[in-house]
Amino acid sequence: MSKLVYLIPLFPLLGFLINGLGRKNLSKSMIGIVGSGAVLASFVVSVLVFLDVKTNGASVVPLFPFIDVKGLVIPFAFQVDQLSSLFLLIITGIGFLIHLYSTAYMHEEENQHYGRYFAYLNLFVFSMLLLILGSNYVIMFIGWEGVGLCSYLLIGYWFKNNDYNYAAKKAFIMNRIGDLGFLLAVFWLIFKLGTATYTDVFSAASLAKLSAFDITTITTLLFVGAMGKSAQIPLYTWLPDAMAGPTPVSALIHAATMVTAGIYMIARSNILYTMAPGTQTLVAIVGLATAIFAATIALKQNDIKKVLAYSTVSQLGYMFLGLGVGAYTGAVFHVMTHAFFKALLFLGAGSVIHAMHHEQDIRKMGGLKKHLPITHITFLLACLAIAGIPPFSGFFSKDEILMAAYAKSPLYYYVGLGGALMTAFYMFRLYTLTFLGGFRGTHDQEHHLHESPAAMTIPLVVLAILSVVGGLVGIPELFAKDAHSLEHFLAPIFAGSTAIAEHHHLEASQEWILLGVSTALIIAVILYAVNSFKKYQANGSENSGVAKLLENKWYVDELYNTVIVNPLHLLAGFFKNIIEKNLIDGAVNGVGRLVGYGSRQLRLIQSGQVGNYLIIMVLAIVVFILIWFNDLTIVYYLTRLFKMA
Amino acid sequence: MIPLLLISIPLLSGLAVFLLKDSPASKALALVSSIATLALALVAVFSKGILHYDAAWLPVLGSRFSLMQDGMAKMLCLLTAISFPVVFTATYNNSYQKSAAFYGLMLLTQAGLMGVFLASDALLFYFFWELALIPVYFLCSIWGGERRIAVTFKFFVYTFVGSLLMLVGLLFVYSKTADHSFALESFYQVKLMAKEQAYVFALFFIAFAIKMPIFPLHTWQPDAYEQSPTATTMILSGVMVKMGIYAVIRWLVPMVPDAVHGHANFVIILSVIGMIYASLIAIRQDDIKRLIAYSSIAHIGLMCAAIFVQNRIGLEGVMIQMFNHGVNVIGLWIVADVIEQQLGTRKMSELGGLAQKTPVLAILLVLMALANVALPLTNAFVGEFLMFNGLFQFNIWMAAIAGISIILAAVYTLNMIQKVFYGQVAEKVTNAVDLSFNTQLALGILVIMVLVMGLYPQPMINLTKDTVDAIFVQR
Amino acid sequence: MNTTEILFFFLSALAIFSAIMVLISKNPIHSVLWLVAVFFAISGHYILLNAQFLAIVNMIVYAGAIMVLFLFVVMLMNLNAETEPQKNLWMKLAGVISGGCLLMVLVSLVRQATDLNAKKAMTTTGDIGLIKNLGKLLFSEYVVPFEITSVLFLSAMIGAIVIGKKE
Amino acid sequence: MNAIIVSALMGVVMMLSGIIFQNKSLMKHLAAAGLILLLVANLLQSYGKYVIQVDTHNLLHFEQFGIFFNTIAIVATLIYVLLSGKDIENTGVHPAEYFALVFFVLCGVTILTSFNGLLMLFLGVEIMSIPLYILTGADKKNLKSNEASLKYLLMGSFSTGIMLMGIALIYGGSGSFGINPATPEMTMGGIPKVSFLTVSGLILLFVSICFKVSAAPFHFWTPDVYDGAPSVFTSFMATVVKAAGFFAFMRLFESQSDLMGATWKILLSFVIIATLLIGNITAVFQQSVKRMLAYSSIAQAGFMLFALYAGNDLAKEGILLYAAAYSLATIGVFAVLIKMKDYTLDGFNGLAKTQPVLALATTICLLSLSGIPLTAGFFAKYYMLAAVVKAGGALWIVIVAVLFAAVSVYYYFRVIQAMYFKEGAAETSEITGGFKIGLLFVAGLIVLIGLLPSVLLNYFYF
Amino acid sequence: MPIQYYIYLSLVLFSIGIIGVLTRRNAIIVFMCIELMLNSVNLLLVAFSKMHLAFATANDKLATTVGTDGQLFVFFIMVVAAAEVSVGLAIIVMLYRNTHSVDINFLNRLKN
Repeated sequence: MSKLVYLIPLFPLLGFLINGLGRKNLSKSMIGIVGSGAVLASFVVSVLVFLDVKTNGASVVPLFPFIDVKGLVIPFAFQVDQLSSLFLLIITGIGFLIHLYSTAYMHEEENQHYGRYFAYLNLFVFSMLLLILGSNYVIMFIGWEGVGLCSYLLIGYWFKNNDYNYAAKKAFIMNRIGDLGFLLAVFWLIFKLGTATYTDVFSAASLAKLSAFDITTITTLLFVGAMGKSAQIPLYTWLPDAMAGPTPVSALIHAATMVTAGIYMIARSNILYTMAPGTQTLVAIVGLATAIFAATIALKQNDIKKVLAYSTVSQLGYMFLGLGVGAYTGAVFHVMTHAFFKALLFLGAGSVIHAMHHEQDIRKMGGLKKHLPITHITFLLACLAIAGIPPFSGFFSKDEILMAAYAKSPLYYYVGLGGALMTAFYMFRLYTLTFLGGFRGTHDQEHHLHESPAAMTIPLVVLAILSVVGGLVGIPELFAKDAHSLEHFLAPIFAGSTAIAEHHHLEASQEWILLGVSTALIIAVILYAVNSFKKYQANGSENSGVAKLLENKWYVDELYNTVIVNPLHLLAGFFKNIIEKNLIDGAVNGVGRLVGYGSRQLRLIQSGQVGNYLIIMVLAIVVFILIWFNDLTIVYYLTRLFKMA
Repeated sequence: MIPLLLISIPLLSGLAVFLLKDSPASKALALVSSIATLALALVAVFSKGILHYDAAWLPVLGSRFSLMQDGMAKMLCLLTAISFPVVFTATYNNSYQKSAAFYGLMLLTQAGLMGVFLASDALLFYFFWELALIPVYFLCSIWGGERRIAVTFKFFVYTFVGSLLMLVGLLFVYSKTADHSFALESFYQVKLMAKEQAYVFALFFIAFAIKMPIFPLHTWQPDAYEQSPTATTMILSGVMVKMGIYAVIRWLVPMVPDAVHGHANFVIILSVIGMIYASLIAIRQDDIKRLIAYSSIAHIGLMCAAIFVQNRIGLEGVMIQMFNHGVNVIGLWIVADVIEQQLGTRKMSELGGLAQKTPVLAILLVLMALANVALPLTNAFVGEFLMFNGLFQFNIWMAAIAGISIILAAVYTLNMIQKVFYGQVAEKVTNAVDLSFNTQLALGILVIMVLVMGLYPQPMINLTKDTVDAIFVQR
Repeated sequence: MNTTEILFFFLSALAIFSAIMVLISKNPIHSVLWLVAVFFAISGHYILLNAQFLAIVNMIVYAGAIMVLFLFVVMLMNLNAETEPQKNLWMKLAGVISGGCLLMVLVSLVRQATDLNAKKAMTTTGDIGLIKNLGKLLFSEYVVPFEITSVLFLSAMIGAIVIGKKE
Repeated sequence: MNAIIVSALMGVVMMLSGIIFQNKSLMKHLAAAGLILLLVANLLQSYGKYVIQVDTHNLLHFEQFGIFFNTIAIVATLIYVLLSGKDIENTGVHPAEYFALVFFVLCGVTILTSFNGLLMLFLGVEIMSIPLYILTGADKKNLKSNEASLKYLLMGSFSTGIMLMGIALIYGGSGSFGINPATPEMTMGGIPKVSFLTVSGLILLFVSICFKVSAAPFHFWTPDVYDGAPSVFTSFMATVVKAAGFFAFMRLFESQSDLMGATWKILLSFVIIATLLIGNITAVFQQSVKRMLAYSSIAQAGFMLFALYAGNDLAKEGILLYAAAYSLATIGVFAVLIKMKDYTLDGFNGLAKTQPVLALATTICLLSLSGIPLTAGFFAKYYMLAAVVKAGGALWIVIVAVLFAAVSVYYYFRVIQAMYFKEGAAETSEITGGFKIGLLFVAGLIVLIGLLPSVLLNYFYF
Repeated sequence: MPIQYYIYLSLVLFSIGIIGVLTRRNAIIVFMCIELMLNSVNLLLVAFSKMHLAFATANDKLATTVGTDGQLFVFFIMVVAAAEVSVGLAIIVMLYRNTHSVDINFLNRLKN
């Protein structure tokens, strides 16, 4: 079955080609069927592959040699193992739901743009699958850049709006900055080991060749790549801006694909990270910082999608925290559960936006509970999941990370818990402002409020179910022995790390206390949030102080502009207008001008006077004779000069 | 025999085209001839081993009319052979005054280029080097833009200075050969002292650096690209700049290995500076043609650096990239030409929203642009990946700094796409119509090459393997 | 000091003095006449060196024919002292200085040529300058250049016709 | 010897024919026939056939090399007469005499290719120069022509004076008028010891020949005379005559250079650089094409001096090739220039439209002059550079030379630019079909030599 | 006579000729000065010829024709000078006819 793995990316690729080339000729329903069908087909194959892996274990499926030069062989091959098959399921599964959802959500678009949309979407899935399936870092990089491209295309999908274009560009460029780090890491690996294939790199013989410095640098550089792709500080600002794209795209980017690439990559390279405790600490700190930082911003955002975006950044921070403290399974677990509830949240938000006729400001919503019942229920479930209320999925995964963090250092835990509380707060602020209370929008909007069509609600329901029960694949040891089936499933991937890493185990009682306290705190925060925003009325008052700082996202974009973008722009202008024009080209033209000037001056020697000509001749004769017999010191030095040259 | 035909077909048909006064016929003949050359180039690519042709030429001077077509030459001949029909097709609707002369000169240029890539005799090489230049001089000066005369002249003198210095170098090496011969082998076998190598290196490298061009000898290029008729610009930047790179690999590296080794740092630093510098300038360009020109400088800088890292991976990358850069940049020029022909402006600030009017053009351009930024699965990725790899193995910091150009490339390329194609429809764009069939065909061929080469570059790697082997065996 | 030496110095002084007078005479006719004087002095030297043939030829051809030609031309043009405006003083100075430099350099060279110290020009004796000896050589070994000079005269003749003829 | 005799006789014939025939246009054909006769006579000599057996008493020395140069000079003159013969006829009222003078000049040229002593050198130079003074002043009504003629005469005579002083000093130092004054006779203990007199004489001789070939800083007459002389004669002066000067130069100095040591090279490199500098740089700003060509001929002289600098076999071959290439191209350009109504650069504007054939031929000639490959001029320059490189040790002067060659492109290409890229209606006098064919023949020859110099080079090795 | 005397004399005359050429404006006088230069050369040649004769006879009594070539050279110089003068004067006369001046400083139509 694993042999058929190439079908998984092939279907979306075909979908891309069909929709891309036939976007003018195919009908909308046809486009929808092709687009979604392709991903569904991939999903089916993924399931088969998953089952195959579960019984038969990992394998590598070679396709063709990609680059084969002396000293460097990079095959185009697919890595089929527990980790990739799990991600395959998440991507194709959630991807399919999002495709399905999109068929309805994007129905207002013109035919050709509709086709273009689905083509991009399929390409996105294709790239992500390539990223996951690649059996070496280069193929991973192909997908890595591919998702960057697709995000660019999708964020800028409505290309008439230049703000969206800027957002798209920003996403691509920020990703590229990270990509450079990734690339350098790959170069380093190739330099040291002559290969980039996982099985070779992670083999004991190879690892022995790497010095501690090599590993630290490689992992740090890889992490830079992950920062870009998974929106960690300092490369996170593109992600909230990426909301410019259609909402299902946001779901796809934030939930199933792209942003999880960084997690996947580090999980894939877990052995390297385990061997580089310095980098691990860095990862943990950056992750934690991002988690807190993004959460603070989310507190004061009013755009429904922005809140979710910062929430994603924050959640990604948790995942990195997990990776940083060695809880690889926990991080992957959180990727999975996060995929469920974040997709659900975005799709729910999309449903709301759809109903509100593209109104995204939550201050102008409220009381949508009765108009959008299905959306409301599923959204609430997602909120509970993300907030970490047991027994929803988020609880298990987040708990696993936090516990591991506590084991490493209680400080991690406390800060992480603070973030979790904020998460609970802003999610329920969002929920309350959107669904509870009275409607604050226009009458016109209120009149048109309606529940979304089935194509949109079915994915919501499916995702809601997954959000609720998804956590059950990773029930901690605390509750039941050997109930953490995910950990067992993934064990071969992380076997190397487990062997090296030092293990901190918490006492069961300690764990219980932590769980109890955190759950209680979260519930308290939720109640507080619901209470304080239930009666919310928009008052035009400006925020001030910290609130304003938060509302403006800590002015990070402005900071980047001042510190990096503008100086670069000025430097470029300096190069273009001063160095290039005056210095370099000026020198070249100067030679020409010098010749012209010399010509005008030299011409004057030709005075037309025979007497002058002859005087010069006679003097030249004198000089010649002097040179010859070099009687004079001057002549001697002149001669020396000539000889030297 | 094939190498000889590769030169003589364009040469003879070029002369024949001159004699035709009738414009459609000359155009058609040029196209047919170029396609015939392409077929021949393909035959060469698929034939095994190194192809030779040898005839007496100047026995007195120790120079023979000898041609040699190894993998690198096959590849570059293929590039030359592909680019001409593509250019002719893409510009088929452009009407030129005195079209017979135009197409005649174009074909002569092709003959010169083929000769440069095939010659295995130094004097012959120099001959073709100039033969490729002179038709271009006339092409640019007669059919170019407003400032064509001054700009083309600058270009000509610049490169001419270079080639004269090269001539001095050739003569010097020639005077040191054991058998007083201009043959490639004799040049390879010549033993020079360290100081002599340094002289020879300087003389040759200046010539090649001007041709490539390498910072800071590049200022002829943006002007020349801007002012030339686009068909010529395509050849100039698609194929002609490869002459410099080719020449370094073919002549300089094996001839004066010690000097190459000794100057590697210097050249690489220059190249890397040039990459960043050109990329930054490209960011600030408003003129599409100049933007592409500077982008090309940046790319060439990488290729030059990758030659001088002197490792296998880097060189393989250069090989692939020579071909792929040609394909990509020709594609970009075709788009620039379409825009200029249709809308009468090249200023990005006057454009916008073209994607709404000309979706096909937009898609093809985006693909070309992505290839320009070396996105994986486009052809440029493979080459750049290998070249950066090579550079990295030479010096980590160089690679890291050069890597910034990857980011900058994304910045200016996306800027261009955004300003030209996205946003609201600009005033000048309102009447734009989508691509004509011939342009679509030309661009389509290029795009297919971009993707195929991006996904499956191995045949190209295998093709040029023998050249790389030869260079590293001689070490 | 013997007669030869006295004659030598006398003729030399005459030649140099006359030459300077050629230079500084304002009236072209005077210049011509002074030049004739130089030629006579030089002819005197030839006689001193026992080069009788050349002495005669010099007097007949140079002083006689050529200088008369000059005199004719000068008189034909009716040139006198006033017709030649003064040259720029600086230019004159420059001319004198550069000419003087050349003289100095050459003289200093000759002074350094120690191999000349022992050498003397044979005066009054030695009969190679006699017309018999010269003629023998001219019409045997040097017949080719002798004939070839006819080309020179032909072209000079044509020149005089082409250039001098009034149209 | 054949060539000397026949050319002198042909001069007389032309002179007399002016009296006998009244038909002006006949002269050109007669002259052409005479030149062919001369050519045949010259070639016969190379096979050992003589018109008259003359014992030159070792004053002249004939060798294949010189005879070959004669051939080049005669062919160049033939082409010149065929292309510009009509213009010679139209210059003044004495066409027969002009042709006669041309033959006399050729007589001087042939002497210069075979002299074996300073006497014949002197006579050759004078026989070559005096007719030129006359030809320069041939356009009697034209004040410029008059002025040029007088300037040429005065400066030419002055340089003759210098040359004679040089010869006298050499004679004083070496006791002979032989071609090798600084002979190893003077050697003392293995070290060549040359008398001060000989050396200073050689310097003066060097200077005077530099004057004849217009090497800086003795070039001053060149622009003025070339500019003032009737264009047809400028063409002749700048090509055949100048090349002959170089040939004499080579003959005289090739064997001396070793004896004269390193200082000789310094002096020569000084002259070369000055010549290249003044010729190339000054030409850049000229508005008159004729004057530009005058300066460019100085620049070309700078390149030809390399042959002297190198002083090896390659240089000898090179000077022949250079003479041929340079003469052909210059004669071609001048032939077109004479036909132009306006000698300034602007006068050439748009010539490609009105007279495409002329423009094409001119372009090829100009490309050859600038030394672009595929033209004869390339190989000419190539040989010069190769000779110096082969001689070794002077790469810097070669580099300077090529940089100046790049400058030369500037002014040559200005003419091309004017013809092809600028708008205008260049006016020419009437162009006959024969003229065009002749011009194309010249262009074809240039390209042929440029492609296969072997056709010419093989003769060096017979 | 010591040969140096003759050399100095010739050089002085030669230089006077040169100075004359450089300083005078009248074309005829300039031309005359050139003749002066030629004559000084003639004198020098004759002196040298006698010097070589003296040297040769001192060593070998039979070599009595040594130095003849020097005097013959003088003869040829005179021949050439005569031809040159005829042409030169013709040119000067022609110029005088056209411009009514023989001032070489006015010869500046051709310059730069």
